[in-house]
Amino acid sequence: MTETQTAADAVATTRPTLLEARDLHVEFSSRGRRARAVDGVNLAIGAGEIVALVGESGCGKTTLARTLLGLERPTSGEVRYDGDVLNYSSKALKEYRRQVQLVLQDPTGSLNPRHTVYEAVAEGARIHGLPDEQEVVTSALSRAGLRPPDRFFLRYPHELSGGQRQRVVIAGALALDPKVLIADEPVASLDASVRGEILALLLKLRADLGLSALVVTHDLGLAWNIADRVAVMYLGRIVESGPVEQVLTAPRHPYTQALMSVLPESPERVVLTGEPPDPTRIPGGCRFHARCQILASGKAAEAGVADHCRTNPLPILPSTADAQAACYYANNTT
Amino acid sequence: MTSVAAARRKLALSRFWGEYRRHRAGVAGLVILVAAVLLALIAPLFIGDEVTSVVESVGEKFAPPSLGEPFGTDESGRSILLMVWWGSRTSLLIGFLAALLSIVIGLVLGVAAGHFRGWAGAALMRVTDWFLVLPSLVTALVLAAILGGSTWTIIMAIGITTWPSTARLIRAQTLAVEARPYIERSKALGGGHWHITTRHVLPNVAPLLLASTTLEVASAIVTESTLAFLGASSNRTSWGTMLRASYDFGAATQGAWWYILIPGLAILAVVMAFTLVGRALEAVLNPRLRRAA
Amino acid sequence: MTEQAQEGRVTEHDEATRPVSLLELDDVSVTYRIASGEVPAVRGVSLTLDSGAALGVAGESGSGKSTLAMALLRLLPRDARVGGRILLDGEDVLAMKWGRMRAVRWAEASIVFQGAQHGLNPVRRIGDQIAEPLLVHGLAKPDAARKRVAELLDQVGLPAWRARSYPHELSGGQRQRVMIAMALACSPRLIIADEPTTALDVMVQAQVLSLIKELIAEHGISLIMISHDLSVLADVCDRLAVMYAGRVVEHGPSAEVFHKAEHPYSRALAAAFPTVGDPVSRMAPKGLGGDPPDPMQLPGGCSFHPRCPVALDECSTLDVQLWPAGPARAAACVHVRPTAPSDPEQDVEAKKEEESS
Amino acid sequence: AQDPAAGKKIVRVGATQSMDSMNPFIAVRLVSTSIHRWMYGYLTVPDSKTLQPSPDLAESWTTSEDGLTWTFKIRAAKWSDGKPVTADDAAWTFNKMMTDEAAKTANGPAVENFESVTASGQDLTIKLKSPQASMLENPVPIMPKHVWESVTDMANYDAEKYPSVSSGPYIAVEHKKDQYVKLQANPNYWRGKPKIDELQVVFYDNPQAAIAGLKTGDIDLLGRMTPQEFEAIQNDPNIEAWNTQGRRASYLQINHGATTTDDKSVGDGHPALKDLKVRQALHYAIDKQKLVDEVQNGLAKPADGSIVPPIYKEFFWEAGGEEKVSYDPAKANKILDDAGYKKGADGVRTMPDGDRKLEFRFTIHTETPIEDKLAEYLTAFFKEIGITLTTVKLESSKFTEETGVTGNFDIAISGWSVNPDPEEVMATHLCSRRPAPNGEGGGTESFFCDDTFEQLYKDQLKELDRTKRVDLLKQMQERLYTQAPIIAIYYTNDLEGYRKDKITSITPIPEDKGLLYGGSGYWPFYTVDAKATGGSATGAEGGSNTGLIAGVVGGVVVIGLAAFFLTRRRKAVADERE
Amino acid sequence: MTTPLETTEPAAAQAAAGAGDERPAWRGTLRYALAKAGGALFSIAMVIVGTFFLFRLLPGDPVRNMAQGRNMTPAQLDLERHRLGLDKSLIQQFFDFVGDTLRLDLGMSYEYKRPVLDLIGERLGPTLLLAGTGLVIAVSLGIWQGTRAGWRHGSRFDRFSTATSLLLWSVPTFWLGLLLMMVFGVGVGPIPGIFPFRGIESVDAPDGFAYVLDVASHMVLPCLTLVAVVYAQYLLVMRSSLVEEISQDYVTVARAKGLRDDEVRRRHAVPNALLPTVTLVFMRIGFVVGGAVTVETIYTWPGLGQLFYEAVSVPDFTLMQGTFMLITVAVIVMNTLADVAYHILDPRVRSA
Ligand SMILES: Nc1ncnc2c1ncn2[C@@H]1O[C@H](COP(=O)(O)OP(=O)(O)OP(=O)(O)O)[C@@H](O)[C@H]1O
Ligand SMILES: Nc1ncnc2c1ncn2[C@@H]1O[C@H](COP(=O)(O)OP(=O)(O)OP(=O)(O)O)[C@@H](O)[C@H]1O
Ligand SMILES: [Mg+2]
Ligand SMILES: [Mg+2]
Repeated sequence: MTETQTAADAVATTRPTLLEARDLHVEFSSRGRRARAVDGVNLAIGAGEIVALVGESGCGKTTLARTLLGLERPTSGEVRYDGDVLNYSSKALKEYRRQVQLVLQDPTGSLNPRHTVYEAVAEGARIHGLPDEQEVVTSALSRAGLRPPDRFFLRYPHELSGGQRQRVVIAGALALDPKVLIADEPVASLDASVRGEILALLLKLRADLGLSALVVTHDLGLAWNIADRVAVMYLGRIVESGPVEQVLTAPRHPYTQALMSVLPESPERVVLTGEPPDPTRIPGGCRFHARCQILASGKAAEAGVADHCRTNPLPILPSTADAQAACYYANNTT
Repeated sequence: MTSVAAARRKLALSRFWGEYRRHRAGVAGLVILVAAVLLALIAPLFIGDEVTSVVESVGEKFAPPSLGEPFGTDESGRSILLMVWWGSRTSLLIGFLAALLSIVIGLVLGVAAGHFRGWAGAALMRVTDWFLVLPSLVTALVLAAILGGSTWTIIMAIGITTWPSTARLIRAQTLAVEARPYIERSKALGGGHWHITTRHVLPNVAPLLLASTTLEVASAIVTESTLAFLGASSNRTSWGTMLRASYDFGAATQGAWWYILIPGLAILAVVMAFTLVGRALEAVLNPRLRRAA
Repeated sequence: MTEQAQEGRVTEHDEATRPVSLLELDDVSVTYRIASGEVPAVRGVSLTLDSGAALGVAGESGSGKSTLAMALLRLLPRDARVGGRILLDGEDVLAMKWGRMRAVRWAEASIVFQGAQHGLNPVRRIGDQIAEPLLVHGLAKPDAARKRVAELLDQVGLPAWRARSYPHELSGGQRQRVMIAMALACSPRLIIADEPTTALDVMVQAQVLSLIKELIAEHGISLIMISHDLSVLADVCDRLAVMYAGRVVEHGPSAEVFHKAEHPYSRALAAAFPTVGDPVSRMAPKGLGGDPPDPMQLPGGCSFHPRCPVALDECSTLDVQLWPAGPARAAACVHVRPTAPSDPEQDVEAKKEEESS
Repeated sequence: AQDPAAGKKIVRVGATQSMDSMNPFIAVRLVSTSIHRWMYGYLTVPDSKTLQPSPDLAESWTTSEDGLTWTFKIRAAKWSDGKPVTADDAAWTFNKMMTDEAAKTANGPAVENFESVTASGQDLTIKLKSPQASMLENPVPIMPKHVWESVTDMANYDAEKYPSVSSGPYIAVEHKKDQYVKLQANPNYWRGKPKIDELQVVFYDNPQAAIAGLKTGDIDLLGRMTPQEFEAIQNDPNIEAWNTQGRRASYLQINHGATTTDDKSVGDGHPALKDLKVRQALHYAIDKQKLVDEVQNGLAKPADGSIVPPIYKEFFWEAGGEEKVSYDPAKANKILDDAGYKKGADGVRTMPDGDRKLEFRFTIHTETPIEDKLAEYLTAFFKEIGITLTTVKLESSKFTEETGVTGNFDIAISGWSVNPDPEEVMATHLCSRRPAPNGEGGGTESFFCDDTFEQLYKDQLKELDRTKRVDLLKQMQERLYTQAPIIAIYYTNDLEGYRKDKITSITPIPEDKGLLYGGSGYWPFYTVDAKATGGSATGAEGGSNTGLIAGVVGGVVVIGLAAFFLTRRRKAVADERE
Repeated sequence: MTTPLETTEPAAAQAAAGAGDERPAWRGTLRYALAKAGGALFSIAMVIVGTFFLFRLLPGDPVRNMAQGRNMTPAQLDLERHRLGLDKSLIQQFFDFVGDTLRLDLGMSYEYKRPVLDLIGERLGPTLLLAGTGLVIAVSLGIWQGTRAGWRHGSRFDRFSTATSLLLWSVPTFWLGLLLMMVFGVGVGPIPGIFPFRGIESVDAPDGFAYVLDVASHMVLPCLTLVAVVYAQYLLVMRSSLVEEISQDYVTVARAKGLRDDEVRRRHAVPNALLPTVTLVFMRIGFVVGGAVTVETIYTWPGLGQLFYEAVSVPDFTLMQGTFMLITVAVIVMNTLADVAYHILDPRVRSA
């Protein structure tokens, strides 16, 4: 796993880990069955680092993000912040949520239609009883690129464009001076034309404030646009992770390869067969094996790992900064 | 900035009014309603309890409407006009207080049932559902019979039997609001139960609550009169007790149609007014309906 | 306005494949009347579609794409007023009798709506829903219809037993496929697909898109596909039209519009989809600032000028037209204006002369 | 339509109460006892003229010297099934009541004093525990032993067997619960078959509907009307409005110190009411005439006596001279002033030995609008003499408990419908009727316990000489009047109405301006005669109307269908519009 | 199977689901029905317990209530008390009550001296006839009008029917009943009183078809009253749920498929709109019961409502308790049935 020592790896190791998920499992019971939405995840976010978490719909990205924020209790495993295990008492959580902020997928939904921009941004400050509320709001808005801030104070969300709304949500998060921003699909519901702007804003915030961020998305282009590191998630687990340049230019896991092939610039398209995975029925062996194009094409059998793929569960990837893939075939051939 | 905020609020209000004004029936209802409430409020300036006193009544019995007695008199020669006026106080009081009681219970339980997941919410919902299917008039009648007749018992009986529909409505609305991402955001910002229910849920259910209150008042007024008819009445003159008296004293068979008609029409007018206002409010405030309308 | 029709025909001749266009939009405009005034959702759109061709319509949210699609089959609500001419096989849709209109619907042109979830009746089995148009149009007896349903499901890659399922038992992608199967039921000549993949996951999106591509290739069906994702359209369609604020601002062969857009808005759209692996876009997201236009208060001149990075002073007053921008291409931007005379009047005159010559 | 009733003489009587049971042993509602009176024979019935006991099934009777043994000779009558009526039937009836607690439900007290009842042939011998002058007023219907013998669970026996086996003028032939009872003339009746063929009692839940029914001819006779109801029929040309003196006295019950049978006081009555002077002052302050005029619409008689109404001329006692209390607020004020109840600044009097105000509660029933009115007037009257009255409304069971057992009241409304013999109503003021210490029993109307009264009661029980006994009973009334544990306010009239166009003759009881439905005994309904029902002569009810209704229903259906097809047609057009 | 599965392999699972697609749904329905039945049983249990304690709160001594002021000897009172089990402890009474209730022994009516259940049994028929007919008419009328009004909302028909129904909804039932009685029963001015207004049949009811007509004529006024007051809500619910459905995409799709306007309505919009309406109809069945109490009282209709009214006005507590319990349980059962029916009819909730 440590065959190649890349520059990105070096960068990651120089950054101290700020937020970390250790062997995280989150289960839901749905219709009498148990859905293992997050099924063993190790993930670390360093200070000032932007990590992208990508994967198809329903693979557990949002659940992971929510668990990192303490909005969901893990079934097992732990979330660590600044080296300490997350404490779920409401007081400690409140304190924790000053440091770590969440930006949700849907900016329109994230704003209470009855609250003005001012109220929306001031909400966090009010909850935490920060002094100089107006000051806080003003600076948060201008940092989020809504300038001059006071022009927006009394606007209602429906009077803003989608991009502006997303900025308001980001400003609401920035108002508390967080160390980490977890952005769940921050541009998915935005028009293509404004998406670039928001991403640029994230980059700028990292540059100006040294913010760390976990960006949850199903869009590989987004990861390419802004992330230092990328983690690819499939069915509750991270199947490949590593520096963006490495993972996205030379994907090793067949699932990542399939994801990449969907991009317009990709020469040939791998369309995965079968239904989207169901977290209530996680197959044994490699969890991807039922849809794996490598296995289906017989390449895995050639490499002699087909049986492994079908029967032996893979170990959970550790949270290192290096490129790594949870795949018998990839690990066998490279 | 506060002045701007006030201006904005004023603007929102005027926008609301602009929307509301387009519901002609709602405006008509509002006019009647305001008139009725005002009349009830100012009644003590002009008349008093004596208009319901049989001892002090001077009129002829069962006198048909005339110039002197525009709505005629009852079996004791009391003026129907004045009695209806005075009785509006009790009827409206019962209507408002019963609705208030029902709304308060419904609001608290509805919000709680919607907000708290798990067994607490489920249990609350079970209780609500249970109360919801109880035939409310029958239950109110039993309650009134058990508690004995007085204005307060009637209010209690109506309030206690009508809250579940409010609770259900509020719960549905709460669930809808709680499913909105801004609740999640608020939680992520560190907001607790109190913060979320008071800052997000309440303001969101309030408009609907307003609409449902007006409908509730309407049905409470009808229920009051029905209970009075079935024998559970307040000990004060209300429209319901007047109708009951018109029935007891055989107004119909004596041809004293005004005695039956006037209080009945008073109920009809006010209830209709509340209903129209309620529906108009609902149409303006409930985006689902607004889209449809 | 004839110049655009001519221009369309020029296109055909260039391609020199089919003599008659299947669908011809001539100066179509749609205005919604709402309480607070009128919303000009579509403003003077002229387009042609040849049979067997696939046309992509892109544009940001609210630019009038769905409105245009609905207008083609007169499915707009009663408060929408449609102007211009919509010729389907030479027959004016807007002037059709109701009976004829109903006959045309689905049998000749079917539509896959935005958001498949709601396009299916939640309480009826999907088989029945697919068969319904067949029965309604008297194209099959119930038995034959059932067979046809199985066939259609098979075409979209669903097992035949799925006919007995209810919509909620299917995933979003499957539902979208059912919608497509339904659209194919009467073997129409034209399918209008309104954002068939927007709500879907990347993987499913890829599946549905390849399905659509396959179908039009196999059956020679014409397609109008709507999306605001240029990359998706570029993948499926031969030609692209980009809409902005109710107007077509650029159209041409898809690869060219995607990669070498002339209109700054098209360019911004294309740039929003970074090329993974391309170092240029690494850590450099590109976007387009400004607010989307409010159709009730459109800016004067070129409606894009407030957001345009390359706007000139004259853009706020200029009456932009779709000016030709290369073979079979046109764009409504001052920068592609053939000559750049100071007088916009003259400009139009000049263009006309050029066209007619 | 074929009308089965055509050509028959049918009289329909309205009732605003329905039968509680067809079993006379357990039926207590007035309507039930009335119907049973029409169906069954009694030992004696009130004479139609004098109301004194006269022979019914008992042809004649004798009493032993000591008044403890009564021998009745039972008439040779026949049950409606043809079997002879014997003394054995009567003996069985009484013995059943004496031995079966359930059979006591309706008329238990009537046999309480019976030692034994035996029969031999047509002779019925009743041995009493103690003398009982009212022996001849026995309210128990004689039941056919051969039919009823087999009934074991009397409490749960509903006697719904038709035709009934009876010995009275009518036989029950049908009972639709809460709808009607049909009675047919008994051809075997010993007095002879009634003049009409059928007597039907039709029940109404809604008194207004009953009045309307009388007006539309659905029913032919309606009794027990309120003054207002009566006024509604008064001017109807087809209706004979029947307004006579009634059997009922209305009075105020005054808590003059409620006690239990062991003389311990109970309840929270106002102490001032223990003072006879206060009670008298209250009496003087009541303008009975005004109450009659305003509350009863003039359809009553102010009470200048006690609890026996004037219809019973023989027993009625009326105050006169010094004793007579007539409306005089000044006198009332004087009495109170003299007794030391001083008026305070607010005009309300206080107790002489303290500062408790004379503020009394007036307990009435819920849902009795007339009592509400009465309360208002009394409040006004008492205000004149510095006494505050507040009204307390109690639901009937609570009312009975508070005013009859727990004594938690000051003044309460009360009333009694008196039978031809006033013994029972007198008995309600005996010491023994007060509740037992454990709160049991009772049935007191006043918590009265007065030695003089007790003695008079005992005397009249033994007094077999009617005039002497009448005198004793009058003295008892006088005692009630002067001691004022109760204050009679008025005697309400009996208000009835019947259709002149249907009922051709009916004899009231007593025959001179007496009662019809409201009376005791079957006399009016035995003597009633009516026009035969024509094919479709009278009544909006029933068969006669079905044609019209069928027409209406048919019309509605046709219109509905037309509307349906019209909308169908429009639909096609509507589709073109879209 | 060579692959050890943690659960099931997706492909295989799919095939299995395909083959037995009906089964899980069917089983789901059964499970749902059982759960609902359980809930209903729980509700009924709550009714029984609630009733017991509610009626113990009543003022006065039940035995004395029975005596109704008649003079009863202490021995008689004791006997009665013993007969009613009132001499036992409250706990004992409670268990007796529950036991009796479960054995369908609702006690003896004070007033009628007969088992409450018998009395209820006698009254059930007329109530079912009246309330049932009224409900059927109200529901069909309401749904028909609501459909028409909703399909073209804003039309004159819509405004007219909404206004009338709101007007009727605002009228107290008893008032309307009295007015109708006065106008069509007794007759006012030129209007003859043609309809009977007392009871379920004439005293001298004819036989055969004429009897049916006779009963029908007796039903006209009570039914009219009941329908007038009740149908409004069905209309409004149907209307708004149809309006809701109309804006759904599948309606547009149906139009796009070339369906005629009335086909779209009949085959798509109305059936879908009916589902919520029907549940609401049943949810609000208690409303009909309330209406029945009033209507039956006014028209002396020998039904449960009248019995209940009588029980309340006497008051006859066992009877009141029994009818209250029965009415409530009936409403709960109806609701449960409606829930289950809804579940079966609506595939969306079926598998949820
Ligand atoms: N509260 C919950 N109860 C039951 N199941 C849940 C819950 N939340 C999530 N799940 C399930 O867990 C799985 C992962 O959900 P999650 O929302 O984390 O996915 P995601 O990767 O964010 O998907 P998307 O891209 O669609 O947002 C899904 O199958 C979902 O159905
Ligand atoms: N029924 C309607 N009444 C009034 N205005 C409408 C109506 N439907 C659409 N509009 C307006 O018309 C404009 C065009 O809407 P349309 O739905 O055609 O956009 P679109 O390009 O399909 O957008 P999206 O990508 O979000 O689907 C928008 O401004 C919209 O607000
Ligand atoms: Mg997500
Ligand atoms: Mg669209």
